[in-house]
Amino acid sequence: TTTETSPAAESTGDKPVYVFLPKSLNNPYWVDARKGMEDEAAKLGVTAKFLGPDTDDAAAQVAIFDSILATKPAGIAISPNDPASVLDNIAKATAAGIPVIAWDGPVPNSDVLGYIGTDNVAAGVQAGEALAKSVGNKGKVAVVIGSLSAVNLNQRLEGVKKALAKHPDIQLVATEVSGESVATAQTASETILQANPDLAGFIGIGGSDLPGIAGALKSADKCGTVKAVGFDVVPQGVEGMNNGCVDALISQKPFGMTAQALQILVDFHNKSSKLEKDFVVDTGVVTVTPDTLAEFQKTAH
Amino acid sequence: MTSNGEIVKQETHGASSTNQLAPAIARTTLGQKTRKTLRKIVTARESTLAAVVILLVVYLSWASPYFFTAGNLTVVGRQIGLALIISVGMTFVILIGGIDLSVGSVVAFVSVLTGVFIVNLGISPIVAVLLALVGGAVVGLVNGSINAFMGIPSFVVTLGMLAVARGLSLGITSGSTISGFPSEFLFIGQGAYLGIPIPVWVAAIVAIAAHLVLTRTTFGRHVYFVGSNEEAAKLSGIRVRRVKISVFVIASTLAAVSGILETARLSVGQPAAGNGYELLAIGAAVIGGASLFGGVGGILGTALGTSLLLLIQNALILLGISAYWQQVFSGVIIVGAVALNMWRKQRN
Amino acid sequence: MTSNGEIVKQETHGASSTNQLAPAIARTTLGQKTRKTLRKIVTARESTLAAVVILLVVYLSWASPYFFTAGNLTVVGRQIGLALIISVGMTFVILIGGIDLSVGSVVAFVSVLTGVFIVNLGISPIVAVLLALVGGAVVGLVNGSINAFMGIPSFVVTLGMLAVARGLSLGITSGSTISGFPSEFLFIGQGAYLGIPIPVWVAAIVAIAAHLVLTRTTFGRHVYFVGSNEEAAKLSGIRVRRVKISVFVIASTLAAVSGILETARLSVGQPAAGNGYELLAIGAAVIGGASLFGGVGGILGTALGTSLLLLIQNALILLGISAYWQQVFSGVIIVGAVALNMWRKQRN
Amino acid sequence: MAEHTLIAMRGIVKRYPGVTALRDVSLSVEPGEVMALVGENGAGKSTLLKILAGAARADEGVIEVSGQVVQVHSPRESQAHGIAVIYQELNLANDLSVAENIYVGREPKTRFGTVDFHAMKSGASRLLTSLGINISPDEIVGNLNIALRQMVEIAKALLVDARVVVMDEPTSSLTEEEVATLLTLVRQLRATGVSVIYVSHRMREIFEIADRITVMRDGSVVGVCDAQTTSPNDIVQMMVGRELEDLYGVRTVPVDHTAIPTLEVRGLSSGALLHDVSFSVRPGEIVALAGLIGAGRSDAAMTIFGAVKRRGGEILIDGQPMALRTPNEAMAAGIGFVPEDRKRQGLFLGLPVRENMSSASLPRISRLSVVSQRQDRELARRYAKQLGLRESAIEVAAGTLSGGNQQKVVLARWLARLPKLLILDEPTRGVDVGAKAEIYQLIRTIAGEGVAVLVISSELTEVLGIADRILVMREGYGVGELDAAQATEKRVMAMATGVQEDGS
Ligand SMILES: Nc1ncnc2c1ncn2[C@@H]1O[C@H](COP(=O)(O)OP(=O)(O)OP(=O)(O)O)[C@@H](O)[C@H]1O
Ligand SMILES: Nc1ncnc2c1ncn2[C@@H]1O[C@H](COP(=O)(O)OP(=O)(O)OP(=O)(O)O)[C@@H](O)[C@H]1O
Ligand SMILES: [Mg+2]
Ligand SMILES: [Mg+2]
Repeated sequence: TTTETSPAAESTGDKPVYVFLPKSLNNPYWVDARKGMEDEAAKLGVTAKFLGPDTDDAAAQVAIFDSILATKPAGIAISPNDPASVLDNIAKATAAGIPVIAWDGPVPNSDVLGYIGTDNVAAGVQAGEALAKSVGNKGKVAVVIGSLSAVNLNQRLEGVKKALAKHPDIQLVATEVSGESVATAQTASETILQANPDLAGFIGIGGSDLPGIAGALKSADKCGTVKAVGFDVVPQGVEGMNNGCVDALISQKPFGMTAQALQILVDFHNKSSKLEKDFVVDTGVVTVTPDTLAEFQKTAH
Repeated sequence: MTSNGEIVKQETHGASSTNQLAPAIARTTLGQKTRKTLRKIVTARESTLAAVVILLVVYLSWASPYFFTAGNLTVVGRQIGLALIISVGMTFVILIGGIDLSVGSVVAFVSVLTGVFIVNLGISPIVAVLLALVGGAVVGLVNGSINAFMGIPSFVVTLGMLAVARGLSLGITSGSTISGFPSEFLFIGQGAYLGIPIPVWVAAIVAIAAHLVLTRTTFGRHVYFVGSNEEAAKLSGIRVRRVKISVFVIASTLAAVSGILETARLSVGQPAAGNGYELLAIGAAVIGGASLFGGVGGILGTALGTSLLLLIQNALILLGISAYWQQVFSGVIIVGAVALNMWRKQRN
Repeated sequence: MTSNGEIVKQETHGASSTNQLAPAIARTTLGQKTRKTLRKIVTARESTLAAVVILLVVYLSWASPYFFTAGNLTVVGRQIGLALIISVGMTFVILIGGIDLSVGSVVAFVSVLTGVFIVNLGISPIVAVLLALVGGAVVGLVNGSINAFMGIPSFVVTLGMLAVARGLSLGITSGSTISGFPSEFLFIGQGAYLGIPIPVWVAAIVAIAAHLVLTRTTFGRHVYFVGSNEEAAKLSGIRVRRVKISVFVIASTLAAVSGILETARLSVGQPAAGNGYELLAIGAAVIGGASLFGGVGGILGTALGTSLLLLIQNALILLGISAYWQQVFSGVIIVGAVALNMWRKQRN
Repeated sequence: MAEHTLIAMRGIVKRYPGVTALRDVSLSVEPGEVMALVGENGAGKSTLLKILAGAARADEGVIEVSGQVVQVHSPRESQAHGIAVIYQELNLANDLSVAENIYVGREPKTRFGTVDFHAMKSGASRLLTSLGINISPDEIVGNLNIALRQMVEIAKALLVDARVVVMDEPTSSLTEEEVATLLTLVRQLRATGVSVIYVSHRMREIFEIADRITVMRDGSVVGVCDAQTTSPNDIVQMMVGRELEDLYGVRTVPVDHTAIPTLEVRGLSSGALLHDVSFSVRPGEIVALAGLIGAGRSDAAMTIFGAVKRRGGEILIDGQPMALRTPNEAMAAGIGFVPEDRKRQGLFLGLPVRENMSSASLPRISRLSVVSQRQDRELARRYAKQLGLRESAIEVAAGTLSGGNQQKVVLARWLARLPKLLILDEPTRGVDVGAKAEIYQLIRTIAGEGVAVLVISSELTEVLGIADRILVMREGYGVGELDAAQATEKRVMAMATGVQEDGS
């Protein structure tokens, strides 16, 4: 169950080590991301590490970034908790000749070589559209969000609101925070259901939110009646979909994203990359519905 | 849970500061007795806090048509229940003048253990639950033993355990969650008996038992004594170490109980569970009148503190307060409630 | 920061338990004096902890080629510096027997304030920083006043403030982060003077000043008196409330200082900043020997505690320990270090 | 004697860092005897008894109970050998009730195995009544004053079915009445074959009750005497190493009765305990407040010092009415106050003796708020010397000093402040005879310099020995004033108890 493809304290003298800096660790989304990285590393025969703070935390992530710079890795992929906070370290890494790419979330106005990932606003728009579709373009909807201050979640929220704005008969009646905790997400969803007996649908923005929403719908016996849309195809989301509690999942394909990102880093390290500075690789967002779930699961990994 | 009067009456043994002493004369008529009981309730340490909680409930019933519905009460009840189980354990630790920062991590650890046992290893739920409880108890045993035998402050010991237990949960699962529990297991978190959610039953039983233990048994008295003056307790022949270790085992085991129920409620074993629960539990006990210096506090106060904290959360959502400002309200209400309680106490 | 011996020597005045008293005879030769100083260092409360930290540094220098590099030392130094500033303030609060849970939220509040002042309102950085510091001090004033005048336990007051300050930060920014600071502001977080990062300079000045205040001034004495025995302090004519309020103002203001530096270091004002810093700061002080019951502790201990905690984090990354298991190691090391310290103390 | 010696401690050695508290001490107690243990402050009495009680471990030596060598590693084990202890530093849980404190560890049980509160309360009531104390068993111990807490501690020890009761200064804060009750109790114990080890600095009690006397000095036993054949002077000589001729000293400077009183209180009332008390103290005068437990003397002192809220009446300092709402204001007005409960109200136990001593004089020894280390040390040295504290004790934590030496630290704090009115509440509680003489001499000296002194003492001989005037209080009222010349023990007691008003 170790993270790296290499034993813990191996000497990293000559062999290149690639480092991925996720926003956090304790979220199933990052499990898929890590597996993608590990599989690709095994394929390419390189060492790759997955190092992040326990929970989303910009300062802690920067501290890890700081420390990892000292080890002179062969390449870094960063999914920033806050883009502005990593500018300094990216500049230092670049100055030290370490290629850095942004992955999962962009770092505008920085020295990163480019970005691979999705557009969170676009993903939000897709989620909003999926919800609008499933509630029949009308009714009250509510949002549960992991954190009010996480940049990526706010971008998704922005997209969701953008999409919903196109549907005048849809009302956003509540936005509650879960603190990235399934328990709190479920509690908040349960309470929202109490306060809005005629709710038509939910969107869970963060990784822990949809599982909480699905649990709340199940315990209130409202699966199917109240629609639920969320991000990331995590096990509980799949389970919810199988139970009829979840109607759509927006996948950012974390597995493929990291695999591709590692390939890009290795190419940069070997100076064989054909990508230009400020490249953008959009890995795309997929809306998974109960009909397309089986197909998606076959192709995802 | 139980009638208010009952608990208050017993509570005053604990460590109250009511100075209204009835004369030693034994000839009390029935009327006098009732009046005495009434006065005890009104002047009890927790009465103002109870009044605040009741007022909050009354206000919410008036302000939101959704508050006093069976559905919402079930929702709030379950939340209070899950939190109360942990807070009760924390109260024991606080009473001896200690602190247990590891309860939240124990919730995560037990959540993961339950998942591994039931889903990955296919052990029967009952056995798995028992094993997970043992896991929780062992954490407490380690906490308590290090604290009692090495004399390391409980804050440090349990801060270390906070990291260790969380790290184990992360390490065991590599960060992923475990789902796929059988429905008979999920029942203990999601089901109800006589219309009342199982976690509420469990919490009620735990709280009443803990209350009786603390007020009626020698062990309970010794907990207060150790917290009030450890040196004196030792000199009085109390086995202080044993009391300390027991108390940490109780706290961890109750955190484990809550962790198992929460796992069942959420249908998922997850290493991220229980984050920050320690602050909630300590807060509940302290708001309920427990002193972090030990020797003062009780289950009734803790129950009120827990209820207050979770009712506020429920209220802010029901009343549609913007999520961006909710914390400001909740902070002010908490301090306000305790200030009222203090002010009443000082005036007495 | 300063030479070890210096600090240790002064520290023993604080509240040490070294009972090795030199004979009253005044005719001490130079050799005797050196030996006396040496013995004081060796038997000082913090010496074992210092030894552990030094051993850790030595081990790391040996185990990782990256540890003892200018780059890494700068990195670790800055991290320790930022944390130490908060821990120093926390030490004052803990010394009077209180606790301040709001420091992390103050970091966020001040981070947001700085952003609003500098970026949104275009106020000149110096004025903005001063205003933000005032904001932090006001938080402390509120904490301290409620605690001192209403007698509400500091745990409850600052738990409320934890929520309120965090809520205000969220509310003011609607959750968004603020970037676009001018480079002269960023310099205080990212720049260096004589090759040493600015936050390290600030932390060193803060720590030395705090150490001198605590060991040399009447205010410092009063802090220890209040923490040691509040009743006796009052009867010795000490204005206990004033001391309490000052201490909370110090803690909040130092949290604000750290918040401003961190904002400059991260180039972003963010309402999510400082999450969980309270536990880190309390942990650092307690690991450094401070007692949560008040009256015992010192800046040297806190500095060692802070260094230990942050060195461990750095070490685990440098040594390539899996992120999923890091916490297990760090918990064990923390408890182990304190256990060693305890064991040494008991043997003395 | 066919019986074994009940308790024999042999060759006990106890070292603390920097101090050897006991060097090769032996002590024996026969069944049914009262063995008094006397010695200067810091001689090692409490340490020896703590070792017997299992509260401290001896570095060397053996303990025998009835001729059997036993291991006493914890208070539990000691209790199992039938040893009950009244500790000098009271060991009660302040947050719990009187009954719970008395019965801790020995709680009566109901049929269901729960604590039988009813039996506990009635048992506690009975015990307290037998001690002549009228407090409710439900009272929270923290609300009691030190004398009452002392009685609770006594009751706690008497509950045990003990073979030997160890009493470490049980009477240091008691008044004559309670002392008489306690001594009666000790006699009853002896009559039933229970032995008592009795520590006190009050010679009168020792000779009233003891069969044998063990004298300690500086960590060693210097003699064991038969009480019948020894005189108090011999004992004092053995303890202190010199004769004490005039314990209380004599007034050298006459009091100016025309001077404006330094302190005048008119109709002072506070709380439920103090009603309409009036008196005055002139410069250079020593006035004593006498009375029984709970007479309100301490409350009067605390009220004057601003530590208890005044509900009525006036306080005049040098003829000027003063508000004195806080101790800080009282100090600014020139008042110093040695409280009765050194542990709770006086000492910073974890801090060095030096810092304890200078805590009320910091402004005087600091410049721009920076404490002068030199003056700080000098102050501590000077008063340590005056009060007979070893100089090496200056840097140790106050909590590690012996009881009597702790008392000296609190005294030093207020002597060092040079007040114009010094209020002393039980200033010599637990202080040995030698040091007492020094303290009385000091009081005389500062009075001679014009300081007004208000002394509260439960030891009648002390009140009579030192005061120029005695104000007697009962149940919160001032019930009469006596001039030193007119005062006798009988008269003071009569006024204090109200048994026989003579209202002179
Ligand atoms: N915990 C401790 N640490 C260090 N020294 C101690 C400790 N306890 C006692 N001592 C020292 O041991 C010596 C004997 O003290 P002890 O309390 O036995 O004296 P005592 O005869 O009871 O005096 P008193 O009449 O004042 O009560 C003193 O010098 C005291 O400072
Ligand atoms: N019978 C009693 N029951 C409960 N509390 C009592 C009783 N008698 C006195 N007290 C408490 O003890 C205190 C006695 O007052 P105070 O200390 O001023 O008397 P005192 O004359 O100094 O007596 P002492 O010599 O015992 O110190 C009061 O605060 C009161 O609360
Ligand atoms: Mg003694
Ligand atoms: Mg008194």
